[in-house]
Amino acid sequence: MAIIERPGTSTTPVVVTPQQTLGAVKRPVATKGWREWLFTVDHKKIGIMYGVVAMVFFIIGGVEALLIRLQLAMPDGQILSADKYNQMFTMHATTMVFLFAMPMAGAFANYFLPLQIGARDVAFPRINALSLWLLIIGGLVLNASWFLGGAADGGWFMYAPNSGPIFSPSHGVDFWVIGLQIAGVASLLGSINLIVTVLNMRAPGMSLMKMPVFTWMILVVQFLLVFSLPVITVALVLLMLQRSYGATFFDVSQGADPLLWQHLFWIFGHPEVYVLILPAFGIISEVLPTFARKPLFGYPFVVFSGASIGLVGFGVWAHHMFASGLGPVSVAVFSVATMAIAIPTGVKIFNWLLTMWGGKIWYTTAMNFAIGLVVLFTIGGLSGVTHSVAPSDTQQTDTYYIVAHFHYVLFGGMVFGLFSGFYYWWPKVFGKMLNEKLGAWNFWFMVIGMNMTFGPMHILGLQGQPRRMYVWTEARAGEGFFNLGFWNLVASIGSFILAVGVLFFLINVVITARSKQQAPLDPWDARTLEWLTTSPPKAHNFDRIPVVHHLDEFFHRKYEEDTATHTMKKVAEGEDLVRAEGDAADAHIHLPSPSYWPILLSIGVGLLGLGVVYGIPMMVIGFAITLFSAYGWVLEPSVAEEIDFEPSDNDGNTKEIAPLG
Amino acid sequence: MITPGSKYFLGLTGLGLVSAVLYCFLVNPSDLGAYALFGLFISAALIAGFSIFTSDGDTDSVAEAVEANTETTAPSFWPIVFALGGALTLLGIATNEIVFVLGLAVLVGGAVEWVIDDWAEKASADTEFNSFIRHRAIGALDYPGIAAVVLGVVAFLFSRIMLTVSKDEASIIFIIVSALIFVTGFLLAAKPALRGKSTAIISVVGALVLAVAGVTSALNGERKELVKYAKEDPYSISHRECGKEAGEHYDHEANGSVSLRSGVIATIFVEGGKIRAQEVGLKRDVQAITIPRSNSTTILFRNLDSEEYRLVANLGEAKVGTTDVMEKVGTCTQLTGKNEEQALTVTIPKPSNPEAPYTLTVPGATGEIKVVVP
Amino acid sequence: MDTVSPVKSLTRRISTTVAGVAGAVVLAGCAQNAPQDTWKPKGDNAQMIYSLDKLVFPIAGIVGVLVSALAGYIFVKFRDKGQAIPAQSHGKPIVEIVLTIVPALILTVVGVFTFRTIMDLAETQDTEMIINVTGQQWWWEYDYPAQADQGITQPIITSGQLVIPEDTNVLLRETSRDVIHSFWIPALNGKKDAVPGRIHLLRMQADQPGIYAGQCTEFCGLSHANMRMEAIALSKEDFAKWVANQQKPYTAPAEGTLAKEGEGVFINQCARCHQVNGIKDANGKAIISAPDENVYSGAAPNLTTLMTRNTFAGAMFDMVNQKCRADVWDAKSEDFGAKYLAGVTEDCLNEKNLRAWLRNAPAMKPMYADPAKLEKTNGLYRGMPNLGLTEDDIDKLVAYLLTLK
Amino acid sequence: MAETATHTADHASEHGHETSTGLTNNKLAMWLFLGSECLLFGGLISTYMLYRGRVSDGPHPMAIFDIPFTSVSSFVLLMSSLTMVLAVSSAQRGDDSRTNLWLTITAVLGATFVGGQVYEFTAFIREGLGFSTSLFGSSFYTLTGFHGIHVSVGVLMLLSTVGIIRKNKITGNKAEVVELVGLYWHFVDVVWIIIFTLVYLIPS
Repeated sequence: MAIIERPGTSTTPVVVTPQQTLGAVKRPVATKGWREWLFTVDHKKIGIMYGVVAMVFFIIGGVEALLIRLQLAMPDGQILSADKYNQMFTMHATTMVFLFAMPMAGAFANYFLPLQIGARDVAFPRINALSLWLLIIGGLVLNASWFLGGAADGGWFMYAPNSGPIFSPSHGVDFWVIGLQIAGVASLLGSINLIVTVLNMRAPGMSLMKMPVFTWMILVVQFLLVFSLPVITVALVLLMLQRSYGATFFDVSQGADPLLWQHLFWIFGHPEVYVLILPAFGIISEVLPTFARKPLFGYPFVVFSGASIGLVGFGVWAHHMFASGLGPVSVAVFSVATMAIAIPTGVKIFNWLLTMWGGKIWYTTAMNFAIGLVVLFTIGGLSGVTHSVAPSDTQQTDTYYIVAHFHYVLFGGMVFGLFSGFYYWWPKVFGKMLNEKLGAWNFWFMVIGMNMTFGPMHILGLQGQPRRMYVWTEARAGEGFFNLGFWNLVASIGSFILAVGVLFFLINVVITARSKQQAPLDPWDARTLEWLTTSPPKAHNFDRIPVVHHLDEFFHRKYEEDTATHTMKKVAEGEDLVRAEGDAADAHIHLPSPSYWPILLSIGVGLLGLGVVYGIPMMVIGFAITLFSAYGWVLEPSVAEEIDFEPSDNDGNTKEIAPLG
Repeated sequence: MITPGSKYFLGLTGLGLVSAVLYCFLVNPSDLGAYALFGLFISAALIAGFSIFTSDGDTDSVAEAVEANTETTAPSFWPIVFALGGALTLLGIATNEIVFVLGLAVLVGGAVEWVIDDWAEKASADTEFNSFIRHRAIGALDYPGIAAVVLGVVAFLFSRIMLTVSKDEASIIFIIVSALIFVTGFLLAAKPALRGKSTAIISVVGALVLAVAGVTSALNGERKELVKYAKEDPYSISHRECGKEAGEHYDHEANGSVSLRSGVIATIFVEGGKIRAQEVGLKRDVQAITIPRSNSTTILFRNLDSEEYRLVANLGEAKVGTTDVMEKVGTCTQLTGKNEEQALTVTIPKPSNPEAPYTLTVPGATGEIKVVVP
Repeated sequence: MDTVSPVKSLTRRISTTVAGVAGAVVLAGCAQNAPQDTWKPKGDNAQMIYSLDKLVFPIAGIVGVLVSALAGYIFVKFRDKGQAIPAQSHGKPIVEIVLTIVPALILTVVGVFTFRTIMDLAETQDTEMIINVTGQQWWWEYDYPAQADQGITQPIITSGQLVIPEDTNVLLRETSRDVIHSFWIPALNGKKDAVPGRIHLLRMQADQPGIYAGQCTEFCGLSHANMRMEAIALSKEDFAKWVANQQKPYTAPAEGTLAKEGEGVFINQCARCHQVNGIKDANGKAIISAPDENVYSGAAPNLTTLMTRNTFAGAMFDMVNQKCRADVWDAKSEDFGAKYLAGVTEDCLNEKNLRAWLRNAPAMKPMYADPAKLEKTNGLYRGMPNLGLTEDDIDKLVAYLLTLK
Repeated sequence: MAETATHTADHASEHGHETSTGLTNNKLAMWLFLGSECLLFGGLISTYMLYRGRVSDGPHPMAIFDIPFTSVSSFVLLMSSLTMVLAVSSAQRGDDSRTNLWLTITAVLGATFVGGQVYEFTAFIREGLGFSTSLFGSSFYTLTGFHGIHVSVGVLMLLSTVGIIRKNKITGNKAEVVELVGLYWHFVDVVWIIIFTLVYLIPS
């Protein structure tokens, strides 16, 4: 237990003299170097690690995308073989969805959710660390397949029976199944953790309807995950049993129905779409009000539309299967239900626009990305409406029109939202502002690149170019303005412009990291609780747990309404408020010590999974490590034994594993 | 720095590696033994790394402590377990794989416990402290280990008993055993005085009875009909009886409805003792149905009469095994009652011969439907 | 920090984007473009879908333009001009309710039309002809059950090109032998998956004779991109001719010709998998191919009338050369039937590709044909293996194949 | 030394003040986990219901099910829920020795249930229903096997809890730990009742 004694309080720090070398299992206490990160249970460090991991996978997935576009730039592309291309698009989607989008949203959720609700950590810090490490192990297993006989080649939707042992003979799909199961467990644990945190650990006075919208959207997402992940787990288990243990679930000669996989996959897969987009909605619902200097228009409507998107999202999965041969009645029902989901989504768009209406809009990079989301998502949403019409969808599905649609929604929507979050919260996390000039370059290259890449895909799709084809042929390209050759080339060029945009961001990160200039404590005149602490926040987040009276508590501590003019006037500076908190700090703040078990347990689970491919002995070893860690975990003392602490520093104060404020 | 504790594991690591490599060269690199030895090597290396990594205290004091304690070594029964494991492993190599794996597990388990015990005993002068760190190092494995053994033993022995006795007796034994457990629970809960010694006695007696009964049953073998079933496999396709009468096994508990409707290419009806056919997508009766070659195709059989019928597919003749004897090839549904349906799934790899086409017939009903495979 | 204030360029960019997309969407309807253009219906079913598109796309476009215009207006009008921070109003429920009801009403209208079209496209009562369509990695097989009223007295089996009579309601009964494929001729109807173990029905109807391109659109493994199809619509008389030609008995090549030698090569090498109906061995015994013993999915294209088709290898390659291909594809609908029924003549033959295919098929089209890698299927191929034919054999085979029409 | 621990790490951050919902974090998390488990079993049960009639080879469900036997084993599992309730109530009274007694009894009943399942599986395999025999076989073994694993994990949890309580090593609120194990156990029982009804009792 790190017992943080504030300087100036009368308690003398206990000086601990190590007496013995101890055995294998004790709670780690290191506060420096790599151990600090490997064994940490601090939600902020975990959040940052989520972000780094997700960014690495974003780059990997991006390179895969560029290879795909290179292959398709010209007819009969020769860059990739059919086999490699199939692996490439499978892994591009899998990586982007499971290893970039979800973890990056997880990064924001982990870092800001406790800060936004005025908590000192998440409900289960060690489980939080476990989620991270399981995700990393899952990602490694997934990508290890590149070097171990080829990656999965069945598309991210992995339709049976094409994913069966006969039709996909390499181990790629096995690694995919195992990796996703591990990543799934990670997400499940993470979502339970975050739900408990939000429901149980809000600061006094923060009722559900006073929570920031980002927290709300994350809460909805976690509920979606809790109830959709088990379904994909079932599908993955069935596939695993079929591939590795001779089960017959998708064996048509035994009378199996391949549509079972599709139903299971999309019952998960459709809520998953909202899992991807809602965090971005949450982010811009923080960014837009901040830079428009107005609260979110229709807060309850935004919250409830988010919740109803989540709920209805469970009832529209079969719109991915309009061409799969469902009966006309089911098709009609799902078609209409899908149209219905456009309504709450539309409500959100209007609310964002009306938030800005009558505001005082300050165009920063964060704001630009948020606005970019609103516009680009609208385009993606409208093309979505065109294929909620089931008969039209039978012409559009599995063509580039669909690719265009979901990249507008996911890149124009989700990725722009996340980038908005980067620029908005960077000063909070690292205490330094990202460079706004480079930010502008970053933004414009991404906007232009994104529209150049995905805009032409609308044309390609309506001109009949199917997706997932490793080559397209001149013979089917047509001529004139809409010929496939020209627009494929444009899309490929656009993808490189897009990549340059992302490169600007990475350069910006490096430059910012090297810069010595510290960010002000309240650079954006922000509205929510996470700004009511130092940047970066202390290990214990808040010196004093805030008491909440308003939605947008921080803003209302700074501003009061001038009753005469109905405008707001500033009554306090954000920086002063933060300092005042420090002066009134609580004494005796308890934080959990780091732990070895999360990472060790993850390694055990990883080996256990690989045992499916490499045989029972490895499974036994994995199982033993898992069991060992699980029990070590349960029996772990909540406090590091006094004798476990490192020899005292010069100041004789060894227990302060959290830096003082 | 390398601590005394980790030295043991480093030693074990080396031993594991050497024996694994030897095993690969001398025996077989791809079988279980190699995996197990590599597993030993990896786990030992892991623990060694772990203990080096975490033992970051003052080595001098440890050295002193080790010196101070070299004489006070408590008796340990792990070496015996270790030896038992070794014996089992050897036995396993000679006899069968399960014994070998079991032996290896005991060997590794015993070795780890022994090494940790030994190491813990020498850790310091304070015996209480030593037992504490022993628990910290290995205690985590004790509970699940014991629990798993209890679960495994109970479940295995219990199931052996029931496999030996007859079907009805199995239920009765189950009732008796669970009732006994239940009653014991209530007795002990109600009379605290009975706890302590008598609990131990009950547990020991219970365990003994289970063990004796279980082992005896396992040696006795399974009950007759199970053995017979296993030998005969009455469900194999060649055992199907496709006549008018009910077969012994095949028609037992037939299904009355079909869930494969989406895969049906044609429906065969029996109505008024006659059969007729309809192709999916065409609303009139046909005399022949056409199905693609080599494709598993489902034909629905619907009986509209009150008598029970079955649909039989006659798929020509084929040589039996490698002999020259020709045998009729075919398959059939189970007997189907009035207004019930059954699906018949056939895969026909060869095109039909126009002179002797494949047919669908219903024993007891008139008419036949040709099956054309282009 | 420096404030980026790119309001003008932002609005410009957005309006260009929106206009670009909307323009593209509108213009795509009136251009002579790719053969798989989804907005060029050539039959009743595709027309029904297109009519829906003509309702939905303008609605989406108008909504998109309105929203973008509103957004652009807001971005300019309410930018930070130094005004005071506005009152913290949390919105007006009445606005919210209106903004919920209006889209709901629009979507209700769309929903009603959608519902009707779905039901119309699922109709099977008016079927005049059925065809079994079977997908296999990576080609399509079409077999026509005997239907006397359509002039088909004997079942017909073909592949690569689906031939249908014009103005006839044809019902395809789709299934698959291995994985899920999807049958899609954009000019005639939307796509429908061919799922193994299931029979899916898809209506087809073509207004006039012509050739309509399509493509497998459900990812089906290695050579998914190369699994194409073409639908041929013929006038009723031409269709009757086509049927008659398909059903005529096999005539072996004359003794002593190169083609006769080719028949021998075919019997030795190809007849293991590829059926030619009526072909007989030296003893006069009919040869029944056994693809089920060599190919995992159990079938290979029937080659009885190979040279009546314009494509081979799952419609990946043209059987005819560039010039003859253009001749057929660009033919007016009244001339089309005659040109198509001419089949592949020696002058038109795309010899280069056909020879390359016979020489080493797996090099031409990615397939699972390497015997070393067929562990999971017990040595059964998925696709055509390299037969190791000599150039001599290939000469003979080409001569023989040219007689199959 | 380990006894110096006064509360678990996971409690640390909210130690000393009430949670917003009034439920402890652990209990809320357990409920969420069980909610998620419902869908897991939902998926497996759906798979079984879809496939139970699809027997291309091997015995049909109704031909091999031994309903009387399975009824007995279901009843045993149901009774173990009762003993679990007794364990929880003893734990809440702070009666360690009765808690341990009832936990042990629950675990042994659970173990006999698992034994019954091992017997049933063995008998079915002998009677010609292998894992790969038919869709019915695959989906039956997967569904009931998944449940069996859940019961086995439960037994391990119960026995470990006994061990930890005996050694007095428990960290946190003892009664709550027992209650959490109990929640899990009841869930597993309820799922079995559903499986028993749908799989065994309703004829396909």
